[in-house]
Amino acid sequence: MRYAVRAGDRELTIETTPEGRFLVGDRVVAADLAEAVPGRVWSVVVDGEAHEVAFLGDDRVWVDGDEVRIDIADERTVAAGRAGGRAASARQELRAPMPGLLKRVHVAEGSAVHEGDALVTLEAMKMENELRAAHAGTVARIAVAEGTTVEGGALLIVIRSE
Amino acid sequence: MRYAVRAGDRELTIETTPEGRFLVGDRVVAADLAEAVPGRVWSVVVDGEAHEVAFLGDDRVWVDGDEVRIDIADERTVAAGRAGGRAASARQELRAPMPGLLKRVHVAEGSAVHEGDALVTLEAMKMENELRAAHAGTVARIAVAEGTTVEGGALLIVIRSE
Amino acid sequence: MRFRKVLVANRGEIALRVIRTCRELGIATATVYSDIDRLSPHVRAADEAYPIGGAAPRDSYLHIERIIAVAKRAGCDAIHPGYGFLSENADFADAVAAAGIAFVGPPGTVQRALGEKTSARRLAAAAGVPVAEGTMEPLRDEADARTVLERVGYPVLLKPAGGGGGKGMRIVRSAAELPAAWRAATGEATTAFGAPALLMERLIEHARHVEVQLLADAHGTVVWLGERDCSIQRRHQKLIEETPGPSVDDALRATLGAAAVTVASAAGYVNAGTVEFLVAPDGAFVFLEMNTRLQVEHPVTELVTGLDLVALQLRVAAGEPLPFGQPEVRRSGAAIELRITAEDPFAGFLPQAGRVDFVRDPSGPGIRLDSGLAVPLTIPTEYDPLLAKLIAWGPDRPAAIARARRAAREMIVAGLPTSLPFHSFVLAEPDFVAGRYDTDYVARHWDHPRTPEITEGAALATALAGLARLRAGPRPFVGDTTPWSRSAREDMLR
Amino acid sequence: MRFRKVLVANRGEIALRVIRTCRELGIATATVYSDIDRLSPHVRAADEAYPIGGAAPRDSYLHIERIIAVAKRAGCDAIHPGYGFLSENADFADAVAAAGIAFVGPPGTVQRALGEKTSARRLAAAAGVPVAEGTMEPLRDEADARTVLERVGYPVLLKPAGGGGGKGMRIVRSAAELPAAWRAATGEATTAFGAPALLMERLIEHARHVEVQLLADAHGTVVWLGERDCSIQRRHQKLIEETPGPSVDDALRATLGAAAVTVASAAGYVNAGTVEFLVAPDGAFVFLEMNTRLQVEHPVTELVTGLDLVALQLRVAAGEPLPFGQPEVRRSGAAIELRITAEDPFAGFLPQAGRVDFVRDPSGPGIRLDSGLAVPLTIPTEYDPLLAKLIAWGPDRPAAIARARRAAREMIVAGLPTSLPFHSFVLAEPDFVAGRYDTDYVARHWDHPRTPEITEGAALATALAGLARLRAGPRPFVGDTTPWSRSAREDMLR
Repeated sequence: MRYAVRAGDRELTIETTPEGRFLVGDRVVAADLAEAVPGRVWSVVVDGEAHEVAFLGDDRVWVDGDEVRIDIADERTVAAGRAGGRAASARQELRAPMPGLLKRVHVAEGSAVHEGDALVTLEAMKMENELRAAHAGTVARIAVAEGTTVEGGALLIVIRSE
Repeated sequence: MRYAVRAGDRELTIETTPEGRFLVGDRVVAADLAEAVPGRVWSVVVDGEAHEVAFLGDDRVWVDGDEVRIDIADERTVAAGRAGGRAASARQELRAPMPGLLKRVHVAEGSAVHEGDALVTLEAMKMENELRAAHAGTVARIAVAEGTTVEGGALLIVIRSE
Repeated sequence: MRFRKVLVANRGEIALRVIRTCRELGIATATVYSDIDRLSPHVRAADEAYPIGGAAPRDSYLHIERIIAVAKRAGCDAIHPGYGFLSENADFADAVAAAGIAFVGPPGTVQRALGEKTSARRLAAAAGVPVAEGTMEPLRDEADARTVLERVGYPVLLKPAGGGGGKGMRIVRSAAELPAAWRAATGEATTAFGAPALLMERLIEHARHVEVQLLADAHGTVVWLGERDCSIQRRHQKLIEETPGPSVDDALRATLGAAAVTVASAAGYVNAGTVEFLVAPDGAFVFLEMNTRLQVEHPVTELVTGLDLVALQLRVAAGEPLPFGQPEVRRSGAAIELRITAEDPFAGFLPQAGRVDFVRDPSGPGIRLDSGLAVPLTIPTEYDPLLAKLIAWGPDRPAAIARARRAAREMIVAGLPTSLPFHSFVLAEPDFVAGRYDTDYVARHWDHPRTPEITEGAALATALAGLARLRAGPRPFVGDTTPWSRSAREDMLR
Repeated sequence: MRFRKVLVANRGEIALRVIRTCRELGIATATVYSDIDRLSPHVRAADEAYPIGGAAPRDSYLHIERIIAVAKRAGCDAIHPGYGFLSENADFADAVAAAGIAFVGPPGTVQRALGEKTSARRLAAAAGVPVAEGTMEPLRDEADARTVLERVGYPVLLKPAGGGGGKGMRIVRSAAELPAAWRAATGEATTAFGAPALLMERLIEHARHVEVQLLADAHGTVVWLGERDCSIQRRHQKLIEETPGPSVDDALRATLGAAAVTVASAAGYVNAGTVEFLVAPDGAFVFLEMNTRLQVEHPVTELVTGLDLVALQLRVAAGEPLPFGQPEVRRSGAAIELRITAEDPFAGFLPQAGRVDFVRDPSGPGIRLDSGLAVPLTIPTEYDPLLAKLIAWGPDRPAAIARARRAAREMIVAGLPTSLPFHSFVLAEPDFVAGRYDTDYVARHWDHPRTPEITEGAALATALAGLARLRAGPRPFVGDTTPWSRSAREDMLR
């Protein structure tokens, strides 16, 4: 099976062989992988270089003291990505990261937003938190009204990128 | 169900009621039990008194910083204990606590031993360790010869107490 | 007099901190917990623990009557409030005293004089300590604010008058910004302190936040224990604190120390307290506020002085004199504290809730960890996002920073985002390492992408571990099914 | 000169200790591991790790050629041996030097002169430092031993001449005991040091084991950093160490310090080293041996002096002068170290093997933990049973003891018996607390049943938790199946 892996700011194409070896790009890598904490921490030694990798969350990884994102796609997903992958990412959903009170909505449906624009103010943990747009786009939908108390994970705003 | 529990140097008779309450001796105890680390650590609050209990091993328990043994028997076992329980404890098995070399056997089959008498010397972890009798009795069997390398858990000597 | 049992009216790392000192002194401890805190570490650590109500602070940790009722029921002779919650609530201090229980902190009268921030400004100014230009009484309304603004000039800081700690502050750089800032600051002041009152101060740009730790006993002795630079802040709240302050020379240190003692003496202060100053780039300083409680960052002072501030608080609260005077205070080396918070530094330090399901504590030479973490532990949204404090000591500042950085990179907290990546960044960032920073540091330096540069080898290791994890499939973590538990269960549960 | 990469030729907590300092100094680290140590923490902590052979020490951590080959392959410019293993092997020091690599320790010639214990006795005696009555050459045979015995008188100590650290020692109190003691000591000397040679010393009864920490550079500077009392021992091996020694006054401290410097100077000593003495109840002392390496208990000295001994070792090994002289050495407060070992204190400190499946680290004010533990971790029988060192600092001895006790009672290690219950006992035992102890302490005081007295409440809580555990039945520990891992697996692994 072939995988496209993004780890931090690097992209790797890795093919696993039935003998348990790895083809990274066109280089065969003899890696010694040991699971130190089941499902959580791996020790990886490649040519004497020792690394420790801990999984922190959905796509967050700790490696040798640095925290990076990881994204793994297999060859089918990679192939499909040209068509479907893009379309999916064109729709951006802003969800409440925690329960709180939606104090203010700074945008209207149909308005254009730039990356980093404040979308709403959520009061939670005794603080007002401004939630911002991750990408530019157009506000397609405002799902919750100002003054509403929302649960963590509740959909707040939908933005369409193209 | 009724249980006889030995915790450290204390013995308690505890009856659990279908409503989840505890009858300790003839006193009803309203205990708040919370499992802090699944299968491992419990927080127990009784009338405001807060205790932390961690299970360390087969019968070893950590409670508020002290290490004690725990032994739980249900009413059937308790009842059977008058007959069978005694008989079982009359046979004492000395097993190797770790792999090592049985350097010397200090007793012979049929010899009488007192509590604390050295039975064998096991060389392990670069040290000579004397294993001693936990109770007085008679050596019924020597299972391993001097100079033998033994696995951890291997039966070394059987002592009969009555 | 010595306390027999202390009620620790707090939660999290500070409750554990206080319980630890009590245990070392042979003093029994009781604590309180809200409905969602039954499994919190402080409940397990204390000798006694009592439920006091719902998750919302006003129903539990801010509920004065219930807390005092617990203290009476448990037979406590003192209450330690920690920081936050009721620690600076004068009514609470009064109620504790009225119940015949010792309050570990200054009396209500002192708290009242210093807790209302314009009153504190008046007190400092009257004692001859410089204060920033601005209002010496709470603002009446937005129109009043506009009048003051015209006199003071831009930029100004709009601050809650009812309480400190950096909550609810807003910078106003033009007349147009005033309405929104007024609205936001009023709202947050009400939420945080139950009082909408605001004051206005001329903003000192590129200032450093430098504070002086004090101890005062009931017999008139006031000593200062050195300063802390707490300029590394987000939302006017501290993330990293260190002592000595890298920009503070001996002369400034002595001046600030004397000014702090002047304020405390003028207020009739008793117990541990902190006088906060802003220091301008030219070394000029103004009084900011006095915190009438133990600070989050007190451990850096403990590491360089060798003192236990909680033990000294208890001693003072019991009416004893301080066991030393100013000449006996010794400071040695440098210390730095990292506040490990449940916040996402990659998303504007947005507070995070979630379940911590794996932790690796850092340790080793020069490292102290004051942690409120346990595994597993659900981090709620209701309370402060502080999870743990990593504190490093070294013979000098570079050594303390090197140790803090080494330890921060050892620490692993899984289950929700934390401030750790921010700390690793700062401790290697040249301006911070050179001691060149002020309260704008985070805004100026932290614009950090989620993809820090890692080596090719680290990326490969990450990718391979990711694939291995995917292949391994789900399986239980470190097992709880010892042979004993299995056979015992089979025997007994049929 | 400064090292770029150091090979840490050890395992466990000491390998982590050395790696931590290297990291703080910006020095890269490589390490080695035996077949059973692939998952040991030091392999994960180092920048590079290389397998060097089988589980048995002679196939891996004692294999000189393989270790030097790794150092060369990895491009290391220095080797730190830690303690134990090859740290006092003169041939190793010579081989490292011959390979053009810096050895972090004294040269082979010095190690040889001090490593053979009768040679060390001759050296000390010639320098005018008192030694115990006994043999100044290795004993030829049991008959020779009998002759010496008649001259010296009972009781005597039979000790390996080939190495120290308390291994393989036997007390002989009568002629009848000699044959068995001779046989046991010869055997253990062969096992531990590869040499059966023994020496005999008059036993000093009720003595304290007091040692002096030294640092010597290659430029002739020798400084002493204070003493440690290490009298709490089982099998002549240390369990608890503290500084200052409770029975050591300023005069004795200065005398021992000067004697230690005399021995080191006479030997041409370089790097960190420890001179061990026995101190009789009347204050008379004799030289015991000199340990030509870092000691397990070096952290107590670090805590009271503020120095990093590993950093100073590296500096000295790089040929640099010590950055301070004797007058600059400052000591402050008291420190105590608990060796948390995989031994069952309820069964004669029998070493334990097994799998550690749950740990709670102690921390907080005054606590340093140097741990080699991880969860899960299999503790093998092949190596030293030391798991972790809990070290406490306080402004004075009672404060250090109170903190150590508080922290020891916080710590939880599950999966195999450890020495923790012993430590909790000692730290509350009146003779120890009063500082009244000597090397017979464990034999005299520790006869502890497996059923310490606990309160009725604690017993009830234990019983209820036991029943709850029984009822809950088996279930997975803190889960690793995050929504991501589950869905990703479903997506990808079909």
